[in-house]
Amino acid sequence: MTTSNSQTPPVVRLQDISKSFGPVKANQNISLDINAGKVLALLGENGAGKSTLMNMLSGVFPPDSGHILLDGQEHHFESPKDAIQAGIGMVYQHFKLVNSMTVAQNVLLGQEGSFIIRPREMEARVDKLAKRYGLDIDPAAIVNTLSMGERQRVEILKLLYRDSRVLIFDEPTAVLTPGETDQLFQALKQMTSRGKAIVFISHKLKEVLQVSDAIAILRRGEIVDNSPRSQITSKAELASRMVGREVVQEVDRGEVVKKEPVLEIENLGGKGLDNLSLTLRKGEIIAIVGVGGNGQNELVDVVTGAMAPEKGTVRLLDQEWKQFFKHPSWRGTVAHIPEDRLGMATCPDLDLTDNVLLTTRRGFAPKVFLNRTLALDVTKTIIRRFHVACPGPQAHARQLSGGNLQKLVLGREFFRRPQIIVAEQPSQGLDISATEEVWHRLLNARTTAGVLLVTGDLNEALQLADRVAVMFKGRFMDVFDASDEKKVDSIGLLMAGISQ
Amino acid sequence: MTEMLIPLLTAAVQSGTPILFATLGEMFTERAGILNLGVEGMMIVGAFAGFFVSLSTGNPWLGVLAAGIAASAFSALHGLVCLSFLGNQVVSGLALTILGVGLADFLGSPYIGKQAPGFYAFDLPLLSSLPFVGDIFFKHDALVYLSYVAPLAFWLFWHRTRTGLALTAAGEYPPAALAAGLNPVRLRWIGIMAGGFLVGIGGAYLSLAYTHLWTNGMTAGRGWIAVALVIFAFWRPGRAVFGAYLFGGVMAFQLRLQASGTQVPSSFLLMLPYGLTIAALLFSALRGRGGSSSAAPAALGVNIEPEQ
Amino acid sequence: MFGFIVIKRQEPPKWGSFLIFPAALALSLGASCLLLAIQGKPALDGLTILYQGAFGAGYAVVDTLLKTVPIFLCSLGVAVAFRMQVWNIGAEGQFALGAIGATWAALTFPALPAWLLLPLMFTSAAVLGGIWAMIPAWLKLKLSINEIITTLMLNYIGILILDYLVYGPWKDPSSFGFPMTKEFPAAAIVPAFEGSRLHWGMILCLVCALLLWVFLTKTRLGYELKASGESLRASRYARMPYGFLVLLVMGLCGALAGWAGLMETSAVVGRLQPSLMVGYGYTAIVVAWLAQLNPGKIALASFFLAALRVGVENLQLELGVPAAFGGIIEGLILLSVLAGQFFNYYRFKRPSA
Amino acid sequence: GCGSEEEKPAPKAKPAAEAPAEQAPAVQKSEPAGEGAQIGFIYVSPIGDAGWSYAHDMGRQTVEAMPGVTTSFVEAVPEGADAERVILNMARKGYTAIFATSFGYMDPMLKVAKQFPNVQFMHCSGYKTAPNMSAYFGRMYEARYLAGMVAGSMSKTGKLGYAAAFPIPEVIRGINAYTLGAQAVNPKAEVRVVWTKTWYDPAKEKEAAKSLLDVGCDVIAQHQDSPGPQEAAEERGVYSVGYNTDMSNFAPKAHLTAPIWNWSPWYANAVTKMLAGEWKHGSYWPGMAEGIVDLSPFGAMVPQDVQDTVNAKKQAIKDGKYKVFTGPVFDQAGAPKVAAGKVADDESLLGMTWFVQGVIGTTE
Ligand SMILES: Nc1ncnc2c1ncn2[C@@H]1O[C@H](COP(=O)(O)OP(=O)(O)OP(=O)(O)O)[C@@H](O)[C@H]1O
Ligand SMILES: Nc1ncnc2c1ncn2[C@@H]1O[C@H](COP(=O)(O)OP(=O)(O)OP(=O)(O)O)[C@@H](O)[C@H]1O
Ligand SMILES: [Mg+2]
Ligand SMILES: [Mg+2]
Repeated sequence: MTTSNSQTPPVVRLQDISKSFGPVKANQNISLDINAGKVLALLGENGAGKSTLMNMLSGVFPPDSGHILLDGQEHHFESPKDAIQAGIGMVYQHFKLVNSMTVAQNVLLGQEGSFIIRPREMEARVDKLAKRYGLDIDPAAIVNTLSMGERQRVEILKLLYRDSRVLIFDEPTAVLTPGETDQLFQALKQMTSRGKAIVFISHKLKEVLQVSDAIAILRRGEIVDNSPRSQITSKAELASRMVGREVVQEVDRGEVVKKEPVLEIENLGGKGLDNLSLTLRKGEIIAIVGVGGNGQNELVDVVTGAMAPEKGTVRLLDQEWKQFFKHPSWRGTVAHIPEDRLGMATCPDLDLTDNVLLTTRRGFAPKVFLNRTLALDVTKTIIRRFHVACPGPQAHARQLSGGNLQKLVLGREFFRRPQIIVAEQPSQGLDISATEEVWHRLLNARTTAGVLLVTGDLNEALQLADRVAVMFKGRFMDVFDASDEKKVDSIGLLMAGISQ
Repeated sequence: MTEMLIPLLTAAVQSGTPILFATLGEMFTERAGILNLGVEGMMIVGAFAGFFVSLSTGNPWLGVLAAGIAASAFSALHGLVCLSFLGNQVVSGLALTILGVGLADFLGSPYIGKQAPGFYAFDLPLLSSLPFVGDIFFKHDALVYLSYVAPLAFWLFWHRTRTGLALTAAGEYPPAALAAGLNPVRLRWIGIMAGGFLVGIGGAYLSLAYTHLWTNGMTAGRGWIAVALVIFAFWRPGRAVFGAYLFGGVMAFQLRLQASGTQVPSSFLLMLPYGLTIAALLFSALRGRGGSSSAAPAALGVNIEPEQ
Repeated sequence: MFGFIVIKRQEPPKWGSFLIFPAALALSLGASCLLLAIQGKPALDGLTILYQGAFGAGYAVVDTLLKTVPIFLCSLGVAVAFRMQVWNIGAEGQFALGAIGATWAALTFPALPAWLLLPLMFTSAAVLGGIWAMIPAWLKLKLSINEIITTLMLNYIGILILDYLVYGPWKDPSSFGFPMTKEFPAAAIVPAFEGSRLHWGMILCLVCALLLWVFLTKTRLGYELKASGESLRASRYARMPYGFLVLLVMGLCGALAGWAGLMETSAVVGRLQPSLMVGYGYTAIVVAWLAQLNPGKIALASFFLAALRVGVENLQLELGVPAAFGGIIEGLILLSVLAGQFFNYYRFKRPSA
Repeated sequence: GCGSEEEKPAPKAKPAAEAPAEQAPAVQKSEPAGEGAQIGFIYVSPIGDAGWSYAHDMGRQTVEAMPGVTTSFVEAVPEGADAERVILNMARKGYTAIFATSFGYMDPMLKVAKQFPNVQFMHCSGYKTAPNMSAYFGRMYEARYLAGMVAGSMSKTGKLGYAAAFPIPEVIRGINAYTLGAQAVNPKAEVRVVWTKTWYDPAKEKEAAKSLLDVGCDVIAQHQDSPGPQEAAEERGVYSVGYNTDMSNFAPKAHLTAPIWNWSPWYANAVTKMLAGEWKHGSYWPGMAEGIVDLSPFGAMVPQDVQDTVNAKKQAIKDGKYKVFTGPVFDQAGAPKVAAGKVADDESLLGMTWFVQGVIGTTE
C-alpha cells in the first residue's frame, strides 16, 4: 500500500517489510516509497521502529520478510557495503566516525582507490566536495576536536563522497545548536536540488514541517499515516496523528512560590569557567542555554561535585562546596540527570533494581548489608509511578528505550528527594509524549527543589524556565527572566557571543 | 668508555631484536582492536617451527617463513575463539600461551641439543665502517637488519595505506568500519594473522640467530615483555624500538655489571630490566605523558557483537 | 560464518550450563587423545590413567585437594579484581610476597606459641601481599599507568626478592649453602587434619569463598564493586569511591594470594625456598575465568584444574608422556570452554532466503 | 646439521660395555607389583635438555636394560609440594627403588621414606639420609679442576669467564675447583663469574658468555645445560669449556674439553645390589675413580704437553693421590679456609658458600 502520488517512479520502494527482535515486532508489513529530490520525514514515538526500518534499508541487518526495490529492481543487502554500493547511505543517530582519525580519513575510509594513500591529496579532494555542498569543514582536523555539528558534516560528506542517491538522517538535529540546524537544512536543500532523496527522522515537529515534502508516521511498527506535507496544517495536527490523541503543546507551568536559595555561585572561575554568578532558589527552574562546549559541562561538574571550584565560591544548601561534598547525604541533596543516560546514568548490563540502587544505595544499606527486597519494591513502584515500559525490574538497562530509561532515571533521582536538580538535555531523543511527561515531572519538582536545566533546545528552555542564563566561552552573557520577551529574542545572538 | 659502551649497545640491539619483532607483532594485533596475551605461546611456536624447518631444509630463510606462518596459524586459534565465538580475549590469550608452550615442548623435545643452520653476523658494507654507529648497528645478522626496516614499514603501512586506515578503524571503532562498508571482523583477522607472523619472526630470531639451538621454554618470558612494551610504547612503533632496545640493553648491562666484578647480589641486578620498565613509565607519566591507557586503540579488547 | 548469521539470545538456554562444559571437555580431551594416538600411546587408557591419577584412590583425591588450595585462594583474589575490570595478573608476585611475609614472622618469632604465631603470619602475609598488589593500584589511580604491565613486572621482581632472601640473608646456615630458610618451628606450621596430609587451608579456602560471596552479593561495598566494574563512568556519576575500591580489590587479591603463599610455605613445604614458585598465580587467572568470576564456581574450577595437573603426572608415570602434555590439555580445555560459552549468549541462524 | 650420536660418547659407551644391549628386553612394562623390580626416577627438568636430567636418564636406560627390571620416570617435577606427591605415588605403587635427582627433593623424600620402610630411596645431591634412604652425588669438581688446568694453560690473558646458573654449593664448588686448577698452571689466573639464574636459557646464557668476553676473558666455562656459551666462544674465536656432555660439535674450534657425567655404572651397580638385598644405605660421593665424572676428549687445539700434564693429574686424582681442595686455600678476601697441608672434608665441600681467591664475583 503505497500512498505516494508523485509521477516519477520512486528511487526506493519498500514492500511489506517485517522485522522482529525476539518477541518485539519492530516493523510489521511496512510499505513506503522514497522519491528523488524530496525530503521524506519519518515520525513516530520512541520504539515505533523508525531506526529499525532504516537500518534494514542501509544494510545493517536484513528484514525477516519483505522486499527492497531500487528503481524497481529487488535488492538484497548483506552488509552496509551492499547498500552503499547501491547508493544508499545513512547518518546514524550515534555517529559512526573514528574519533582519532582526520576528517579526510573518515570520509575516505572503506573507499576504493590506490593502496597507498596520500594525506594531502585526500584532504584536497574532501575539501573540494565540502565546498561544493557548502559544508564548512577543515579536512585535516581530527574528529575528536570537532563539534557535533561538524561531525555530522563529516558523516554527510561520507555519503556524498560515495555518490549516495538516498541519504537517511536519523534524528540529525538532536545534537545540533540552532545555528547548526539551519546550516544542515541549507545543505539538505542543496542535496535535494541535486536530485538526492532524503529521509529525515526527527521528534521535533517544527523541523519536520519546515523541511519535509512528505511525512510518514509509524506507530508500534506499522505505518499509520503517510501524507504530503501540504495536507498537514499545524503542529498540533501532526502531533495528534502521531500519538493518536490530542497533545497539549504548551505545558501548563503553574505558579510556584520561590523560597530560600539552594545554590549560590559567586565569581566562579578557572577550568574553562569565567566569573560566573548565579543564585538558584527552591521553586524555580533556571535554564542554562548555549552551544555545547561553552562551559556547561564544567559548571555541571562543579555543581554535582565532580570537580572542585578553582576560583570563587559555591554554596549548596548553605554549606561551602568543600564542606557539602565531604559526605553528602544520598537524600535531600543534589540529583544529577546527565545527558548520557545509558553510559553514565545507568549501567547497561545491570538490572533495573541494581540501577535504582546506583545512587540510592545508601538508603538501602544503613550499615554494611544491602536490603535488596526493599530495593526491589521501590523499583517496582518507580516503574509503576513513572510509567516505565519494561519487561520488569529484572530487565537490563540496555533493553529499555531511551524515553523509558530517562523515566527510570528521573524516578530514581526524585526518590532521593533532592533539593537541587541538575538536568542536562532531559528530553533529547525523546518523543513528544515522553518529553511531555519529563517536562511535567521537572515542573512538579519545583515545589521541593531548585532546578538547573542545561539544554541546547531553546523551546525546552522557554517552556520550563523561570530564568534563562546564556552561556558563551565560560561566561554568562546574560541572565534574565523568561518572560522578558526582548531578551528572549536576543538569545540567538547571545549564544554566538554577541551582546548588544 | 667507548670500549665498554660499544659492546653493550651492540648487545642491546641484539637482545632487543626478538623483543622488537614480538612487540611490533602484538602492536599490530592490538591496533586492529584485538588484545592477544598469547605472545609468549606464539613466539615459542614460531621459534620451534623456524628451528625445525631450518634443520630439515637447511635454509634458515625458509625457517623464518615457517616461523611466521606457524605463529600466525597458531594465533588463528585466538581469532577463532574471539572473532568467531566472541570469547573473552584476555583468557583466550592466556590459554594460547599455555597451549603454545606445551605444544612446542611436546613436539620439540626430540630436537633439543641439535644445532640448526641459522643467521650469522656480517658487516654491512660501508655502513659498518661508520665510527661508533657502524659497530653498534651494522655488524649483525640479516634478521637484525630486517628489524631496522620493520618499524618503518609498520608505520608506513598504518599511516599511508588503505588497509592500514581500515585496520585503524577496526581497532578504534568497528561500527565506523562497518558503516563505511568494510568488514571489521575480517580486518581483525588480518590484524591477528599479520601480528602473529611478526611475533613468529621474533621467536625464530631466538632459535635461528641469537642462538642456533632449540629448547623448550626458550622464549623465557620475552613474549610477556613484548606485551608490556606495547603499552610502554603507547602503541607507536618508534617507541617500541626504543623500548625493546632499552630492555635488551638493561638485560645486557646487568650481565656486564656482574662480569666486571660488582658485589651487588645478582637477584637485584636481574630485577633491573623489570624495575626499569616501571620506572620509565613512571617517568613519562610524571612528565605528563601519563595516560598510557588513553593512547590505546579505543576498541581494544572489545569484541564485535552481532547487530541483532 | 559458513553462511550462518549470529543471533543474540534473549537469555541463556537452559541446557547451556550442563551441556557446554562437558561438550568442551570432551572435545579437548578428544584432541588430546588424538595427540597420544599419534605418538603411538594407547589413547583411551590415557584417559583412565588421567582419571585414576586424580581421583583413583583416597590419597589421589587428597593430593588433588592439596593442590586445589593455592589455586583456589589465588583465583578468588584475581576474580575480585577482574570484577572491577582491574586487570591484575600479579597474583604470582603477591603469592611470593605473602610467602615472604609469613616466613618473616616465622623466622623472627620462632618461640611464639602457635595461637600467636599463626595469626601473626597470616597478618604479615596478607599485609605484604596486599601492599605488593596496591602498588600497581596506586600507580593506576595516580598516574594512570596500565596495571597489566606493572603487575607483570612486579611478578618478576617479587620472585627475585624471594630469591635474594633465600640465597642471602635468610639462608639456613645448616642447609649446606642451599637456598632455603630454616625449617619452620612447629608452631608456624598450619596443622593438618588428624592422620591426613590435608591441612586446614582447605577450610580457610571455603570460608574465604563463602565470605567473598556474601561480600559480593549482599553488601553495599560488594554492590559498588560490581557496578564500578560494569561502568566506570556510572560509578563516578554515582559518587562511588572508585579509587578506594580499586585499592580494596587489589589489596584483597594481594592478601588472598599472599595467604596462598603462606599455605604453601607453612603447610606444605615447611620453609621458604625458590621452588615454591610454580605459577599458581597464572593458573589462578585461568581458573577465575573458567568460573566466570563466581566464587562458588571457582571452587569447582580450581579443583578441576588441580585434578588435571595431578592426573597428568600419573600419565607421565604410566605412559611416559612428557610433562608438556598437561599444558596442552589445559590450553585446549580453556579455548574450547571459552568458545563454547558463545552458545550461552548467541545462536546461529540460517538466513531466511 | 649435527649428529646427536657423537655428542655423548661417554655416557653411551660405558653402559654398552656393562649391559649389552642385545640382552635388554624390549621396552615392556610389567606391573610394579609383579615379578620384576620397578625403579622410579624423578627429574627436575625435561630429559631432553641434554644436560643434568639427560645424564641421569642415560643411567636410567642402563638400568632399564637390566633383566627383570623396569623403570619409569617423571620429568619436570617442581621441587616442593609436587615432588612429595610424585614420590609418594611411586612408593604407593610399590616401586622397589626411587631415585630423585635434585636437591629440592631431599626433604619430601625423607618424609616419604619414613612412611615406606620397604622402599629404597636414593637422593642425589643432598645430605640427609635414613635407614632406607641414601644420599649420593658425584665429585664433579675433580673434573672441573682438570678443566681449569686446561683453560689456564690455553688462556693468553689469564682472565677466565664462567657462566654460572645458581649460587648453590655444587656450582660454587665447581667454580672454586676450576679456579684452583687454572691457578695450578697459571698462578695469576682469575675467574669472572656471571650468574644467569637459569639452567637452560640458551639466549641468556650466550649473552652472559658474551658479557664475559666483553670484559676481556678469553676462555669461557659454564655451569648450565645449554650450549649457548659455547656458541658465543665459537663466534668470537676464543676457547670454551663445556659441561655435562661433550659439546664440541657446537663449537668445534673453541671447545677445549668438558667435565662430563656418566651415571650408568654406578646406577647399575646400586640396583643390582638392591635386587640382591645387599645395598647398604648411607652417603655416597663417588668421583673420577668410579667413573662417574670424567673429561671429554681434548680438542685438537690443546697441545700435547698440556694434555699430558692434565692426564697425569687425572691419574693422580683417580689413584687418590691428589685431592683438589688441599690447603692452603684462601677465600676471596685472602682469609685462609683450608690450612696448608690439610684436605677440606666432605661436609665443608658440600656446604661451600665462599669463593676462593682469584674468583671475581659474588655468591649471592
Ligand atoms: N538490535 C536490537 N535488538 C533488540 N531489539 C531492538 C534492537 N533494535 C531495536 N529494537 C527494538 O525494536 C523496537 C523499535 O526500535 P527502533 O530503534 O527502531 O525505534 P525508533 O522508532 O527508532 O525509536 P527512537 O525514536 O527512540 O529512536 C524497540 O522496541 C526496540 O527496543
Ligand atoms: N628510535 C627509533 N629508531 C628507529 N626508527 C624510529 C625511531 N623512532 C621513530 N622511528 C620511526 O619514525 C616514525 C614515527 O614513529 P612514531 O611511532 O613515533 O610515529 P607516530 O606517528 O606517533 O605513530 P602512530 O601514530 O602510528 O602511533 C616511524 O617510521 C618509526 O619507525
Ligand atoms: Mg531511533
Ligand atoms: Mg601517533
